[in-house]
Amino acid sequence: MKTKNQLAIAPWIFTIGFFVLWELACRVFNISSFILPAPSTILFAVWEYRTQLTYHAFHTLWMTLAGFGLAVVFGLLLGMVLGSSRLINAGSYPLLVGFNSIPKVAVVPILVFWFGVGWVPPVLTAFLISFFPIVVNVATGIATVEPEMEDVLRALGASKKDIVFKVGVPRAMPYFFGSLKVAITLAYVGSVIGEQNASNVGIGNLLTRASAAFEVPLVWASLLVLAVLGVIMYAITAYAERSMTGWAQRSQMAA
Amino acid sequence: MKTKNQLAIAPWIFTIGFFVLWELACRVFNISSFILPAPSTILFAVWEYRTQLTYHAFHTLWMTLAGFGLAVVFGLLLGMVLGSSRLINAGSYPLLVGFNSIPKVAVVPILVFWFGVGWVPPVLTAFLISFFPIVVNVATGIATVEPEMEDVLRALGASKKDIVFKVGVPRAMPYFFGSLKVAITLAYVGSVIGEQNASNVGIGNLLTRASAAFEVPLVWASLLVLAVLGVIMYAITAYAERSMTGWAQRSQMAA
Amino acid sequence: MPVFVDIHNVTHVYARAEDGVPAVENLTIRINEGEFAAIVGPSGCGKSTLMKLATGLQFPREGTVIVDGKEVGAPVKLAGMAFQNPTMLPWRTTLDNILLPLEIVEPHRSRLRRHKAEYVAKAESLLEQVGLKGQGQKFPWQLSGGMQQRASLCRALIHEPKLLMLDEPFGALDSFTREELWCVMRDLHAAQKVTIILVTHDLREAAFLADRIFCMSARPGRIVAEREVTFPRPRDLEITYTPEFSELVHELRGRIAQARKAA
Amino acid sequence: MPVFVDIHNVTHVYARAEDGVPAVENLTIRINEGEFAAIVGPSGCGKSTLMKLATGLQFPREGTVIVDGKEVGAPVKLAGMAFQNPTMLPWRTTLDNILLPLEIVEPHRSRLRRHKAEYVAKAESLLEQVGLKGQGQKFPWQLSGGMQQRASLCRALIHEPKLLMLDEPFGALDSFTREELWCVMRDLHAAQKVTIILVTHDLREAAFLADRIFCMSARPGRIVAEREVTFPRPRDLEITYTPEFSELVHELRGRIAQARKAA
Amino acid sequence: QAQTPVRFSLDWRWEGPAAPFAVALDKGYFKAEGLDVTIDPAAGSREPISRVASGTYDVGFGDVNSLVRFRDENPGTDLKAVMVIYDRPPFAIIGRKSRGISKDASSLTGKKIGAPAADGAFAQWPIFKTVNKVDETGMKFENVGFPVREPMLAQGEVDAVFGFSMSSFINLKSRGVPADDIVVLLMSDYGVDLYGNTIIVSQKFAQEKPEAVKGLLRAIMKGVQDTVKDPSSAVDSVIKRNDVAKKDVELERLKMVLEQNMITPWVKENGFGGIDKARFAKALDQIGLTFTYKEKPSVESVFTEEFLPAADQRKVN
Ligand SMILES: Nc1ncnc2c1ncn2[C@@H]1O[C@H](COP(=O)(O)OP(=O)(O)OP(=O)(O)O)[C@@H](O)[C@H]1O
Ligand SMILES: Nc1ncnc2c1ncn2[C@@H]1O[C@H](COP(=O)(O)OP(=O)(O)OP(=O)(O)O)[C@@H](O)[C@H]1O
Ligand SMILES: [Mg+2]
Ligand SMILES: [Mg+2]
Repeated sequence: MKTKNQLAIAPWIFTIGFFVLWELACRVFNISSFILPAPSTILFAVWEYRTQLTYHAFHTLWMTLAGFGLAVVFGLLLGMVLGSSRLINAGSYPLLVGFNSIPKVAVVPILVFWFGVGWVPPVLTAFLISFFPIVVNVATGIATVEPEMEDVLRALGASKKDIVFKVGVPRAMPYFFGSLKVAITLAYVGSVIGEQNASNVGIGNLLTRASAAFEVPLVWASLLVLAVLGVIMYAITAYAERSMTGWAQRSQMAA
Repeated sequence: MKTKNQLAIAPWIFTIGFFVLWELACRVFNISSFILPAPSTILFAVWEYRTQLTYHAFHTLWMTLAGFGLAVVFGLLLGMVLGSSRLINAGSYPLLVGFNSIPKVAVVPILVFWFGVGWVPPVLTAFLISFFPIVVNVATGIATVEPEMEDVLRALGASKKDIVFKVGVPRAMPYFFGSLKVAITLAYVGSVIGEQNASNVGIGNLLTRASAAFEVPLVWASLLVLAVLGVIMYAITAYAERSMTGWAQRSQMAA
Repeated sequence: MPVFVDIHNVTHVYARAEDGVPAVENLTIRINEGEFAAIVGPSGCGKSTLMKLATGLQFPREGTVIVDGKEVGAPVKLAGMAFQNPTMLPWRTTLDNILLPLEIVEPHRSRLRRHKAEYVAKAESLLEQVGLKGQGQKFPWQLSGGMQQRASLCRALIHEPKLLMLDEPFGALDSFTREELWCVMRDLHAAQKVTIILVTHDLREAAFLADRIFCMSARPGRIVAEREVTFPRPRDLEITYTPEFSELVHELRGRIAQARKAA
Repeated sequence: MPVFVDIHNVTHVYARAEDGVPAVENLTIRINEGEFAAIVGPSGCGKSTLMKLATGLQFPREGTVIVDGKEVGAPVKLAGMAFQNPTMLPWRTTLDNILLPLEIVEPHRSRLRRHKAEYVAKAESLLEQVGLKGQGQKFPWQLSGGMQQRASLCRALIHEPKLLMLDEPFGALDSFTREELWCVMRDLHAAQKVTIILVTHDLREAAFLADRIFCMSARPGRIVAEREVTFPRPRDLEITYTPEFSELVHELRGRIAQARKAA
Repeated sequence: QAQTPVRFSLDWRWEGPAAPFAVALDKGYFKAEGLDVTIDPAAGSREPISRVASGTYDVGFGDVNSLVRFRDENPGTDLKAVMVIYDRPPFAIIGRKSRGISKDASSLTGKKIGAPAADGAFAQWPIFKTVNKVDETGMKFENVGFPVREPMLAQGEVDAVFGFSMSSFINLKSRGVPADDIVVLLMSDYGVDLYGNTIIVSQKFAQEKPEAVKGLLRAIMKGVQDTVKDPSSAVDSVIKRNDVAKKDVELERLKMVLEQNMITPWVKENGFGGIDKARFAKALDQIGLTFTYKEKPSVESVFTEEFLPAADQRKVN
């Protein structure tokens, strides 16, 4: 019980400790707020710009969720295809990896050519950057179905499709949810990159404008808001994971 | 045997097919080379600029490898710490996730501030962007040691350190190598981002200059080189994974 | 009685066998319709391979496999299987796990939705027979290993297969539960006249349940001895404590010991 | 003979037990130094829990656990353990797996590097005893389940523990290998006078090997019966086919059946 | 009456110099011409060119020198400049007195200069160097990202930077560099005879909707005139669109642009928006110093006056 409480407060202790150390470092070494503003300065900026930050943060949130939603749907589908055919899997891996090695920052201008400034480029960037881990994990989950389970079903006359849908997909769910935790932070990074150069609103856009205007505390305040939002989205996904695939965690505990 | 051959040539078929389709699409719809150049145009540009591309690609490669090397060392160490203490794990996760949600593009300027233009910012960006998956996977591998194995060792009087080094670390190796495949592409993206904003050489720098000079085919040629290099590095890591942790793959086949 | 499973002079090499040594070689075995056959043999001798051949999950390199009068060229679509490892799907309740074959095998597949209640009742009566009454709503990981194994037995039985393949299904059970399940299998076999092939390491189990016991040699597996079991049916557990029973087990032991030495 | 393991009136609830029902309750058991004790009981009754308590891997909520004269407050540092699941480390050869305890237990830990050859010889002689001569250089995943289990037995023995904990170590073996290992354990116990606690589901195994057999009730576990086994040592496998042996097994069965009904 | 939709790409974010467009929007000048204009920001004065070329945008506000280069690289895409906004480009080298930079171009020799790879001013260095006979050997050009250009100069990591006069000067001041330590070498004061940002349209748009282009330029003209008259309230229209901008800073920026780039003596004399053909031809020659033409263009193929409002409507004083 004691341990449980400790585990619950540890994140707070560590986080607060981190910021306190940072603040101290800034004060002791008298670091210029242009180089590294103290947390107090940043928090002050957060308060000062709270309306703008909230407005833009919500926009970024929507962009992220839309891109993430696309990535989930598309990632699941592609993962299912790749997981059930070793041939397609082997064939498309280099393309996927190659595409994934291209920095998405370089892709944003191309998206603007095609779709103009607006909500499309951030959403698409979020999608493009985050679908890869989902595909990989879903495909792995489906491809690693226990051969014995497959035997049981095949001896009953089950088709490949039956096996994928009855066993492969549910079995891949823990992998899928695991990948969502990675994908959501990536989607988030993607929509911010998209907004930086191809949107009139959003934290990414705010960030660029703030740094163009040399509002260093505002830059850091935006980064802080990004980090906090990222943690929240991660926590939500982790919670979804726990509640949707409890069987995966508990089956280990029972063993 | 037949399947094995098919699996070996599938990547080539798919990749070539992809480029052929792209070429056809460009010709049939007569797409302006400035919106989407045909692969033939890109390949021609690759040939034309081969000396520059090679020179800059090697630079990027070194930056990536240096950052990746740092990420491996640091990721392993931090992963070991997080994997062996639930308290530290719980405490530092939000910080790690928060940091990971910040687009690294926004961090590059800060690095330039601190370290000036040169090789440091690209290396550090590669490091910062790629250590997270390594930490997470190593920590997971260590934290999920079979309780029975732990019991056997504890009943012999093994210390926590003994257990981590004798069982945890070797056991985490497959997870570790799995994460390297993700980390290497990320490191690569990181060093390119770093070069775009803080280096006088490298593919990232070439990319910026080419797009500033409207040399669209050169931009795409750089992207192509990036993708190819990414695939090669991925393949090397995957090969290392297979040869270093063969036991993890084969133990399943034997079951 | 007609022959139901006819494996004739079969040699099988796994595609992934690195050494190319066959798993079974010149294997010939005939099992009659409605018969309860037991197969015993050392670990790795090819017992599971035999099962895979008989159900069409593997195709022999040489020889023929005929099941129910037809040569096997694809998975047979009528077999129920249960392994030592219960392979239940952790995201389905035990009941839903048991109903899984019905979602695949015709005619149940198309009837399942409309006649759900009927099938559920059937599954529950099976659960009761194996001593798991009322546990259907639990998830498999909430059951002990032995309970899971019993549930996997129900899954193998739900669609009333004509051929039942049991690969050491009672391995992880304590001797009581195991003996109870022997009786379940005995009654089931008496009631349905299904053909059963049981792989086991336990000679007493084989002696109590089977009509015929086949002994396999070490790899590459071949049938090296065959013993009719003549105890009258229905058999009571008490017979396992009779001297005749001990003698039969002792004799089987002797035969296998011989086969081992020969190899 | 002095008492070696003394578990007195122990109640244990797992920290993660959701229902808070104790795994064992008012458990009292005394095992003498050098004794071979067998524990039988239904699945989930707390046999493994008893082992964890005796080795200091779990601490009781109530009651006392005394091993070798000292109250247990930390893992005991002298026990060898083997489980049904062999838990070999797949990245080490079988030999290196067997040498693992020596890398941990003093005085071997500090001697290992210099006296490597001596220890390797010892491990190889153990491998030979369990019928795995020359398999030491293979990786565990290149061995069958039964072979792995035998190797894990070697691992439990290599540092000559004073207390040996065996949790269904012969579960996955065919009856031959199993009986061979019975003989290995018998000889080992005779030679080293180590105290052994064996958890098993197989009454014949318990009857053949043990000096005393303890029967546990269903959860929460308690000792409900205790039976001295008086067959003279050294025992030969043939005794398992004698009427007295069948009778003992039959009697044990009866006792457990009673205990089950009572629960 | 149906409004013609027009997508317009700025060169940069909503800052002071974009005031004429914001004013035209706010005062309904576009609407009055039957145009439904959406204005999007961009990340640099080259971006509008590729945006218009890709067809996603109808009109752009971008650098005419880059346009020349773009047309040469992509012979198929016919974009045209239709109205000059910056009669003199803001390209500049900004240095610090304390680091040995003075108004004398030769003070640059041997210095370390921050030069973002994608910077428009840096792109004109070959012209500057040639015209002023600066010896390049021993000079170091560091690729610093835009966000750190002025901070690096403020910190003394570099001696000077390439940049746009109005941005860099103000950014430096806001980093605490005393105004009298800042030296701005406006390239157009040093023989670099280029034009700056112009309104750019695609051939397709110009041919299909010539009236719309004319209307657009009329509306922009009015926006310019209003801005010149009352810069302060014009900046308010910008601030409305940029919730982190500060009025005093943006006003200063706008005033600098008006004075140095837009309302030059030549404009005061000849009216706003047009070109001096001889000077433009000279500019084309100078651009030839920065890269090799595949085919050198004529003045007419780059700039057309046909959509400009009548000269009397283009007076700005
Ligand atoms: N998928 C496979 N690929 C290659 N070889 C295999 C495969 N499956 C089994 N074998 C080999 O074939 C032989 C027979 O295996 P099989 O599983 O039929 O043995 P078994 O009699 O069922 O053993 P056990 O009693 O341990 O289950 C073994 O030596 C095994 O190593
Ligand atoms: N780590 C744990 N957390 C919570 N409950 C546990 C834990 N381990 C065991 N239990 C519970 O304690 C009881 C006794 O478990 P134990 O493992 O000792 O049984 P067992 O007699 O060894 O059973 P089996 O024969 O199946 O191995 C069981 O009901 C089990 O559910
Ligand atoms: Mg088998
Ligand atoms: Mg147990």
